[in-house]
Amino acid sequence: MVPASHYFLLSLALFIVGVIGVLTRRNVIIILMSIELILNAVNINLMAFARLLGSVNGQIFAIFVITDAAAEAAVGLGIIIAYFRNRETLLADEMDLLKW
Amino acid sequence: MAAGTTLLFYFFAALAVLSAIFVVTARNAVHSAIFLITALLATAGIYLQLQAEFLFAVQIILYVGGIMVLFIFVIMLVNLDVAMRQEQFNRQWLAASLIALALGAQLLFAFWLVRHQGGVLSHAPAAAAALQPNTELVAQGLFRDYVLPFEIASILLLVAMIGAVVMAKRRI
Amino acid sequence: MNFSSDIFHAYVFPILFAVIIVLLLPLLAGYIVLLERKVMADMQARLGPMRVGPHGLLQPIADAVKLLIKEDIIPESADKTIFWLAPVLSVTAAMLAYAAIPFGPVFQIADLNIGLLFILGISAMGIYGIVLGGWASNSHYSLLGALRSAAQLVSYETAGGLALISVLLVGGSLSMRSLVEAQERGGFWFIFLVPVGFFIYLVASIAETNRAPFDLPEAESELVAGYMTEYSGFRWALYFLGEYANMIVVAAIATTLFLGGWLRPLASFQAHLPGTSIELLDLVPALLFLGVAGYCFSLTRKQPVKIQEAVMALFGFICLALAGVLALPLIPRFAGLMPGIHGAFWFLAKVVAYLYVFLWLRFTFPRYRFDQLMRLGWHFLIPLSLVNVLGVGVAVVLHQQAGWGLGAALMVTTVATLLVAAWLAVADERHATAPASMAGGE
Amino acid sequence: MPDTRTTGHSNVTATVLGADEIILNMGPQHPSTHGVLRVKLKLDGERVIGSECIIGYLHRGVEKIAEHRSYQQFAPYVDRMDYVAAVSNGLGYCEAVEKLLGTEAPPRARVVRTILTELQRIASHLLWLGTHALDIGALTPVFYCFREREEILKIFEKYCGARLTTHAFRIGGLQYETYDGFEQEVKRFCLDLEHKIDEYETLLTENRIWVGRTKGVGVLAAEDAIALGVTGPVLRASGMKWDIRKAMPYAAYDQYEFEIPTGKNGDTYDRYLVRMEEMRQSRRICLQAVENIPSGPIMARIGKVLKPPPGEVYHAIEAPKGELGYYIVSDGTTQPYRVRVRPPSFINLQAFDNMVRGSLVADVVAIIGTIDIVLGEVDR
Repeated sequence: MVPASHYFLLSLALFIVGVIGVLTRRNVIIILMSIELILNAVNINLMAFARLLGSVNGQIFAIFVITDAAAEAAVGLGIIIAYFRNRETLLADEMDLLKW
Repeated sequence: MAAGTTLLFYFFAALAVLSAIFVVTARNAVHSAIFLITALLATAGIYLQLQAEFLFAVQIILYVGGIMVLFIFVIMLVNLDVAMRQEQFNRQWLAASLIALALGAQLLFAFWLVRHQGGVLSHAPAAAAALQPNTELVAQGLFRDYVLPFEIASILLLVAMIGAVVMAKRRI
Repeated sequence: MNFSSDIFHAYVFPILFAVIIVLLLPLLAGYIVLLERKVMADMQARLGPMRVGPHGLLQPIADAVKLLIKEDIIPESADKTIFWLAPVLSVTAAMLAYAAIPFGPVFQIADLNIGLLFILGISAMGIYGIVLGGWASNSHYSLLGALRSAAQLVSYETAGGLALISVLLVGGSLSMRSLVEAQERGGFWFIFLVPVGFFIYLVASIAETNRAPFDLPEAESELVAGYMTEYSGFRWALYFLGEYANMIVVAAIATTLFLGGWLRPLASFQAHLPGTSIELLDLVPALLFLGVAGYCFSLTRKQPVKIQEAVMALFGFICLALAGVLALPLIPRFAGLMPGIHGAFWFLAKVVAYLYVFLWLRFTFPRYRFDQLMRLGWHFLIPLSLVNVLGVGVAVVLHQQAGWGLGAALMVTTVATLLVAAWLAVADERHATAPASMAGGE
Repeated sequence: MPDTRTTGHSNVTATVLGADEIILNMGPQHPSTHGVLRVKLKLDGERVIGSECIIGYLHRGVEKIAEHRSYQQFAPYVDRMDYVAAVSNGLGYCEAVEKLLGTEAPPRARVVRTILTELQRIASHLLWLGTHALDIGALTPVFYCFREREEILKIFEKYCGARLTTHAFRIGGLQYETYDGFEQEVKRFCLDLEHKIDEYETLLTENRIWVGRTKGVGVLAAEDAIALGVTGPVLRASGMKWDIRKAMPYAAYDQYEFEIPTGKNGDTYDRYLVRMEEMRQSRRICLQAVENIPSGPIMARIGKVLKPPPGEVYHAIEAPKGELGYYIVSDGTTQPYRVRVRPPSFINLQAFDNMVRGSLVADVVAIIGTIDIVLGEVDR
């Protein structure tokens, strides 16, 4: 049996990788993908606790997280397309129209 | 059998972490997406190992078959050749690693606290049968105990759908 | 997972069966191509392949050899890794789905309790083979074909999935095996209970496998060969294999969910051969192959060359052997083999019949235009499948709560669904004649 | 951001102009441009906002060759223009030269010419139907069409020994007498054809997908058609009842009853219906003609060396694709001073831009098909 802490550590590792991705990448699409990684790390945790406690609630919560991820991806990618069409860049640090 | 599934966990965990690192470091967005898909599949494997078959299917159908297709679609629609020639990383790596370290330390501390005070982490895991039959249990939870959140989630999706259409449409 | 403690049942048998499937699938796909060409030839008043082997019976092997020894071309500006990966993904996704398909009560690699979801999820991954292949080729034809294909797959998977949900409501399980068993218990195949669902799935499955009249991604006259344009030789063969494997998968899903899986047609017709306990209909498989064998032997004499005669006779003997295998369970001593052997026969027979419909449509219909295809999907099939799910749900509630007979309740809701379908069709027609507006986005 | 991306293909290059507008190049090596037509399409997304046909890839200088050949020597060359309707080309040329000479072919020759030309019209329309349906994705009609076309080609082969570029007629009449059983074979073919045409119509006419792909696609209004000089089925589908066989009868057409089918909307579907009906009418003409082939000579007395008097003549016939005209100037020698051909495909192709604007990329293939071009004739 895998100790519960290993799930936690795996989730932690994915989370940190995701955070670093969000903070260091310039391409917005990859930033969005890193956010997906973070959400995924959360899901692993939820799932591990669901197993640990023998309760299905964690899995249900994970479903909501996935729903959220889907919504985020749809809107986020919609914004990216709209932005790319207007400014023709995908770089987060060039999206500085509000930075005055 | 138990040894087999344990091994599988470490295999999937290693796969997930490695691909996650490649997601963040790959220069090409399509490669990033492929590594993300691998990471998601590995996570799905871990779900399976955690007796969450329904979530395994949801993860593959929704995440891999839906969301990631969307990502790849968008990457292909926007012009990659230009993006490829640009610098892919900003200069915040120091700040980023500090923040990541801080967050990690915080989580580890929380983990240590829970463990130290004899929280759930020290419990023996529940019987494997507790989550079976998985699909039925999830359905009952979703449609009986959590109907309101479920409906709210549907509205969220509806809003996201309309939002995405509005954003992506050229001329409304 | 239902892991049995019996090591043989848990590991050896599934692995053996998986190996058999992986080995046989290319051959099967090759012979489906031959069947397709022969059927096409027949419908088009010509002979089709006749040269390699008698009546082209060895054509698939010749084709495979040709593809294998062709030069392997990778375009200069292609993304080499992904170019390599894409066809492999395509085939892998198609083949993985076989893990949960019950080819009979015995022949199934794993009876997953989320079997259907597993198959749907795995087939959804096939899309990556197409999209990545199209992208990696770095060609406009390929990319356009890939994007079209992805849009098409995503749209029609929704309709197809919803059609399957209507079956799940009636069958009450996600396991492929218990769905068939539910049909056995109910005495009716689900096609009779949810006919609308079956037709939605039929259309959606044709679109999902990129077959005519929805074969836009590879519309030869417009986009050359779509995402496969830059592929040649073995890689192309892999795509081809993936495509045909996928066709078999969708046919197998339809067979399992709508056409009663491995169940014999007319299960209630139990007339016996006089004086024995053999049911008349159980003779059909053996007699069929006996007939085919006889036909092969009758053709043997007409072959122009000695070697053709030999091959023809060989095929006759193969059919004879198969007839023998199918007749074996009729002997009381081996009656235990009946469900396995005859189950597999009926299952495959239904799969082939379903595929025949695919071929028939392909050679009869012109091709849809992309916006028309999207309109059909989004304006007709998806609303209809939602209404269908609603109707079936209402029928199940009426059955469980109000005590109606399931068949009667479903008949009422089916009629209602058909009315909605008619209304949708009329509304769609009106929309289509209105000034053209692009449906389906990009 | 004018970023130009080109692929390794010779037959497709696309220039990305902005986020929306791209220029797509189809051909000259494209499976559905019916030969070596090259089309440059300006696209807004999937919609065509402009087009340019680039022709000349099959130019062989046919008109120039004519100036260095005697009148008889040039006759086989015209077969190579519209190579799927060689008999019609030959008829137009022979009649033009006869007009220049001031003679006429004997009645028997004229009737036989009519029969063969009408058979050629059926063959040409069959080829068009098969390839057009194939372009739109129907795989089967092409084989049915070729099955019947084969019968026609067999008749040609029996008559003059050639199937495609037949050189069936001579200036002044015919070289060969009809073979034994010619009438019966033509008659049998025509009687068979009736239900064969019904067979094609079963596959296509009321098929929802076919109607969806062709109705309202490539609409050409009657006034545009006239302004662009479009002739033949394309013009008739726009509602104009114009057919040279009726308007200025040649060969033996004035002896037979037939209708001129017209369309209403001028779209691809109407052009399809018009051509289908034309096949029926051609069949009708053939049936009337074989019933009563006059006896008599098959060749007018024109002598072996042709020296038409100086002058010029324009003679047009209704070829399967439209008005095929020959303008011949004679300077009194054995060789024409100038031959100018008015090829129907070339003129009809002008309407392409008009028809294709505002349609989708997938329709371009259908529209190229519906004009029924033969590049041999467009480029000459």
